[in-house]
Amino acid sequence: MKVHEYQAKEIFASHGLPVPKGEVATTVDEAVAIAEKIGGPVMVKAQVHVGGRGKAGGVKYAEDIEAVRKHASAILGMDIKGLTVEKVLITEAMDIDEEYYVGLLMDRASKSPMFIVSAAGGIDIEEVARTTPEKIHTLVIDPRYGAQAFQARRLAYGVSSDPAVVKGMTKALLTLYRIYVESDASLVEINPFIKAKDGSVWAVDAKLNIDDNALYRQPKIEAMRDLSEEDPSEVEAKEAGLSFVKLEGNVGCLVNGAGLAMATMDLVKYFGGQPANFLDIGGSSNPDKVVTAMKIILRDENVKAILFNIFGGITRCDDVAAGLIKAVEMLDVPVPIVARLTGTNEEEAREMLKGTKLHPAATMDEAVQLALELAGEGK
Amino acid sequence: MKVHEYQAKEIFASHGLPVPKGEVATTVDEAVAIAEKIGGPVMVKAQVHVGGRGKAGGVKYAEDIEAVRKHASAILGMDIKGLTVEKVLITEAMDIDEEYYVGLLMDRASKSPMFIVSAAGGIDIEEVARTTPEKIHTLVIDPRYGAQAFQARRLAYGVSSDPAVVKGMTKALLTLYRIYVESDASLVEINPFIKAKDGSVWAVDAKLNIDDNALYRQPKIEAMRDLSEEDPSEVEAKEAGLSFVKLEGNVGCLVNGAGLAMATMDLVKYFGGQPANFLDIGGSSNPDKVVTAMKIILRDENVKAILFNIFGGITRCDDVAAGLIKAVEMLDVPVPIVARLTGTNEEEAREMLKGTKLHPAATMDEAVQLALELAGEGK
Amino acid sequence: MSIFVNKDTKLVVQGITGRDGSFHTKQMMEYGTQVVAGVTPGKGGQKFEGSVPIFDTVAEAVKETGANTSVIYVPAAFASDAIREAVDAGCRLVVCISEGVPVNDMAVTYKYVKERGAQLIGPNCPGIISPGQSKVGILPAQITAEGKVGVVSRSGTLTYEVVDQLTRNGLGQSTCIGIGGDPIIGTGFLDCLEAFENDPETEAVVLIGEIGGDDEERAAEYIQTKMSKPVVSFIAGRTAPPGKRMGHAGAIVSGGKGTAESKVKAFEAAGVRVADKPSDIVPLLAESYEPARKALEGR
Amino acid sequence: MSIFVNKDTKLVVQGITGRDGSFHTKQMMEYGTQVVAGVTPGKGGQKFEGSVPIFDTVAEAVKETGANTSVIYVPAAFASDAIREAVDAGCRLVVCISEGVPVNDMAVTYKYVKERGAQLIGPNCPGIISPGQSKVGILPAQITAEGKVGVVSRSGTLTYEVVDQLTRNGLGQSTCIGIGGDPIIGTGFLDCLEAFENDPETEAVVLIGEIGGDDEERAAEYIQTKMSKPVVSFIAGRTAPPGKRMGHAGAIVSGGKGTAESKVKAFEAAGVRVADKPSDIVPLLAESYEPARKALEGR
Repeated sequence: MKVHEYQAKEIFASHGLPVPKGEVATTVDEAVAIAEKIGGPVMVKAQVHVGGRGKAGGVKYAEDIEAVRKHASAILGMDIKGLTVEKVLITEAMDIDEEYYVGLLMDRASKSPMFIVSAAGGIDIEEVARTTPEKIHTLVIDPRYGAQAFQARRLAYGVSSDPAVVKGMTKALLTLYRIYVESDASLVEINPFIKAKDGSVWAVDAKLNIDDNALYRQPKIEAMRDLSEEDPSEVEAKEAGLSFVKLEGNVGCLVNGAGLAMATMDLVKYFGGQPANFLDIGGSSNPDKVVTAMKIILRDENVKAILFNIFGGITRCDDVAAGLIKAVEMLDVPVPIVARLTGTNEEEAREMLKGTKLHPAATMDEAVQLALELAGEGK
Repeated sequence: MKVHEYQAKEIFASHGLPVPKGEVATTVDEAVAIAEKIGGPVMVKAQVHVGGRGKAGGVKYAEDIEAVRKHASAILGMDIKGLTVEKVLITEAMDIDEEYYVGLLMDRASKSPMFIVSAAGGIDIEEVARTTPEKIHTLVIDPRYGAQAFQARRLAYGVSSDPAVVKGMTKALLTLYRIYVESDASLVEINPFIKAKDGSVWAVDAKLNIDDNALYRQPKIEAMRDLSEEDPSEVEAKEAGLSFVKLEGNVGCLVNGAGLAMATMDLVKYFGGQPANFLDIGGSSNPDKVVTAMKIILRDENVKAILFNIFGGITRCDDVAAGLIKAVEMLDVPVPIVARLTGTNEEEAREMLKGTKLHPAATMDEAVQLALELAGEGK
Repeated sequence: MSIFVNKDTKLVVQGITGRDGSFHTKQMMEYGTQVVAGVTPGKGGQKFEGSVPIFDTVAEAVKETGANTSVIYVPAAFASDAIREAVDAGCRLVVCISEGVPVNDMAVTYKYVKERGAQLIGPNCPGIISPGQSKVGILPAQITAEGKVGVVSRSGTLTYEVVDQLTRNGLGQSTCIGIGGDPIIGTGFLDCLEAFENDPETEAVVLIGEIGGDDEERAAEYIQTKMSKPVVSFIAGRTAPPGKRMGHAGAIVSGGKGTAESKVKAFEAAGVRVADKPSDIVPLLAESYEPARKALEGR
Repeated sequence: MSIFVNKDTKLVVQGITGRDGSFHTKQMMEYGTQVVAGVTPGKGGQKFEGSVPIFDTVAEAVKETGANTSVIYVPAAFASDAIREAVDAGCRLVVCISEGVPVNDMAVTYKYVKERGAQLIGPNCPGIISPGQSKVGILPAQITAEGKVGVVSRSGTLTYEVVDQLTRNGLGQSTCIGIGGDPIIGTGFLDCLEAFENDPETEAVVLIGEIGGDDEERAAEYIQTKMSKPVVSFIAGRTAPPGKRMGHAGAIVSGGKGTAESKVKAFEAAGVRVADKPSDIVPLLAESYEPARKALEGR
């Protein structure tokens, strides 16, 4: 789960990190009022859960109130990569002297949290890593001991010899680690972490991603969830215990298991079709899940055929069949359904599906080819 | 540092441990008011920093308000092992069915925190350990990982198979560990942890000792310090960076280093005298410390001679000599002083002390024997 | 032979009385796995299916029954504690089926397990089966067969799909292992490849990867430099859009890293054949593994 | 020979610019200790006494100078971090002089040091000196002399007292080590006794204990079962009242444990002579150690 910059900054500030003055606005008038309160030049920053908002025109410098009004009007309601901007952060514009990157994420290779620091701040860090990897300093943290002051200090000395920067960055790194652990984060980052012309240091941007698996014990952070920033079908799917990702094709896929679901999508593509979605009904066998999954898939008008691909292990084929029958009964399914159910309790499932209008298939290849044919697209 | 039972219980309760209702009172009227608020029978418990208050009559059961008045009157102002009772805790009397001991302390042998659990609760655990060690269950905790739920559960199952006791004790142990770590404790204990007749579990007593070395980062706990419970001279010494313990003899000892200070005391005893105190002026060389140390020692009217035993390492003999000269100038020292200064800068010190009325000595044996002679007690 | 589990595996089931735990314990017992104990705090003293003793703690279970392996079916919030409990009690192998374990917990748990010299498979995995010997987890045994192909996979059901095809083509398996789809897992491709290489019974290996991370890339390097046995691979997620988590917490292409293309390229550069679709795996295996060729021809 | 420090000791001083750090660094340099670097964050690039380079981090100091040992003079609140920094940077021996380190921090730091195979002496200790070779810490060198008696002690100044008596009686020392008076210390009696036993240069050992804990009891057992060299001991605190911390955080008799009586009894049961007063140590040593007897006779 992602939280907005303004929310991350609230968390950062509550842990003592230096964050420029600022507040979030949902209307132009609010934006102006906040800018007046702050006084002086401000930044108007779109609060959306996508990268590249700057390039998309979602971050603007406003010299005066007139400019605040102009930029807030332009940004509020703006579409950035498919998301509508509902909120802007109005925040003190800093007199930037130097820009750094400081971040912390879970590093899969070392199976440990890892600090990332760079003197090349303010720009896309992945781009820096790709083009000038020597500008990236990393340090793996042993999670049993947590981040040590000497480690943070060593990283800071690696990018600066300015005492204020070293001191501020050391503190920032240790604080980021605390935030990371306390909020069950998967990523926490300040980009840029700046030195202002007056020598003071500031967290000018803030990013905080939380491990979805840990949200159950992070009620305060879960309350920050902004559902307007997420695809409603994905949200509905998640609530039902499904994993769903919308794609552009016309073959709806309903699969148990993420790997098999991806392999099914890949196979649709392989045979010349396009999958309409990724959908994993997960590891348990609740018939209601199948109903919900069908509803979500059918909401997409592009879908011309539905492909069930179930390999029963912890999921039982008879449960899926029951859900499928229930779904077909409840919903008016306007497209053909290909059902391939194999594995645990497959005989029972086969028996249950007899006499329905479902198209059975024995193998994945057969099922996908049949679905494409029925969708009017088979090779 | 020790905190009172009522303070420990406040901390325990804030972490979600079940603590019987109760409040602290400094007067009989307050005690009565609290008992009326609680309703029903209560316990009247002296709040003093010594063990064995129960045997001394400092803990009483009060069936009704009349009894509360009677017991509070008796206990407030009572002297228990040299400490005057200034406060009583008035707390709900529980209908006890079973009593357990649960505690956590720093175990020197394993260099790790260690849980201690016993079904023999409500009595002195050291006595249980001595007489029936098989009734004590211990478990060393790896401080890098902290206490694990399975460890707490295993300990709980070791003393009970009652689901409510196991669940409550498991939670209590994990909570005690959290309190231990967060408050830099050296000991945290519930004795007894009880099962009431209605099946519920409660922390009926509470003990929390804090590592003095960590008090600098525990301002909330340091604010709980009750100086009326401590020897004023020891408090004054500590504030000046000295370690002082009052004893019963007549030879005041002023030594640098705890080991040497103990050896000096032991030597006084060896030669037939009695040390008036333990006093370690510590590892640095501040002349003011010597002055404060002298003042503290001279406050004791039993002192008939003062013995300086300084072996200079990090402490410089010239600094001690300067302090000594200053102290003798400032204070009207009514007793003879034997000074044995050796080690770092001893020549400078010897030079400085020439012409003063101090009695020099070359060795510990000589110094102690001279001091005893001057105190009129030498063999 | 086989890897990690075999006839000597004596299993304790943590969460034996839960819905999934009880269902799959019955399946494991039917298969012939030595299920020697179960653990559910508060149910100590009872028996599962009238025969398997249930204990309150794993320590007690291990002490009383000599269990050497644990399988975990407890809810995700309790899974890290369950893993540590099993390792602390002396289980040398712990298989964690539970899905949804917080990744920061797993980082610490991983250290805990390693430090004590134990081995963890999972979490969020289907488990492991050495056909004819022992099944630990939830893999459907009926699709497996005794044989000499090792199967290792980050997926669950996709593994079944591939194993099913091997079996239908007459290629039995030495061991099939699903290592799990989380960002931090106890046993990775490298551990399994090394074990398969050292297992005299295993003659060829099928590796099933997916997008996310760079474990496949490192596996490719390992195969090229250290392995003598033929390996065929398949990578799921070629059509997955970047930035989207595809079910598994670990299956995500982010920052241009972890793409299927990168993995396919790494395998091909290492001389490992990559199947375009699951049904191509057996034919590809036939190119470098004689029994597979004969099996295909014999059909 | 000697134990732990010798002519090859290359020292980095953490907190070299502080009051105590600078004073004792000068003393160590005068004694001939190879002080190769100092560390004070923010003072990197400067020189101490015009010759010793100062660095911002220990890592840099070790990298630039090849330091293999660190001594720490930083305030207690920063001592645990300093110890870990030194170990992480590759110092094999770390001597922590700082007093007042929170004990729960040390419990974790102890694990950190051990896990990395390094050795810590202290905290809250006077350090270590191998006369004629190297001095690390704050022990006053002028009272020591080259020789063959090993001295190990939980105290500071009491150690000086004893070493002074040895030297005045013509008994030089192989190594004198103050292990510190805190409840958790990096190097205990056992480590030192084992090292002295294995050091061909050491012929006899003086052990100075005090009340609190049971390290002396365990040392007694070790001496009885494992040591061939004569050992004489002294225990401070016979007159200490129970329940009172005697200066050192670790010097406390509590719950009837850690008494001087118990320690004296343990040593006597193990056949180790215990001196009643410091000035008895040399005479007692003369009973089992020929050079001590000759030295006393020669006076």
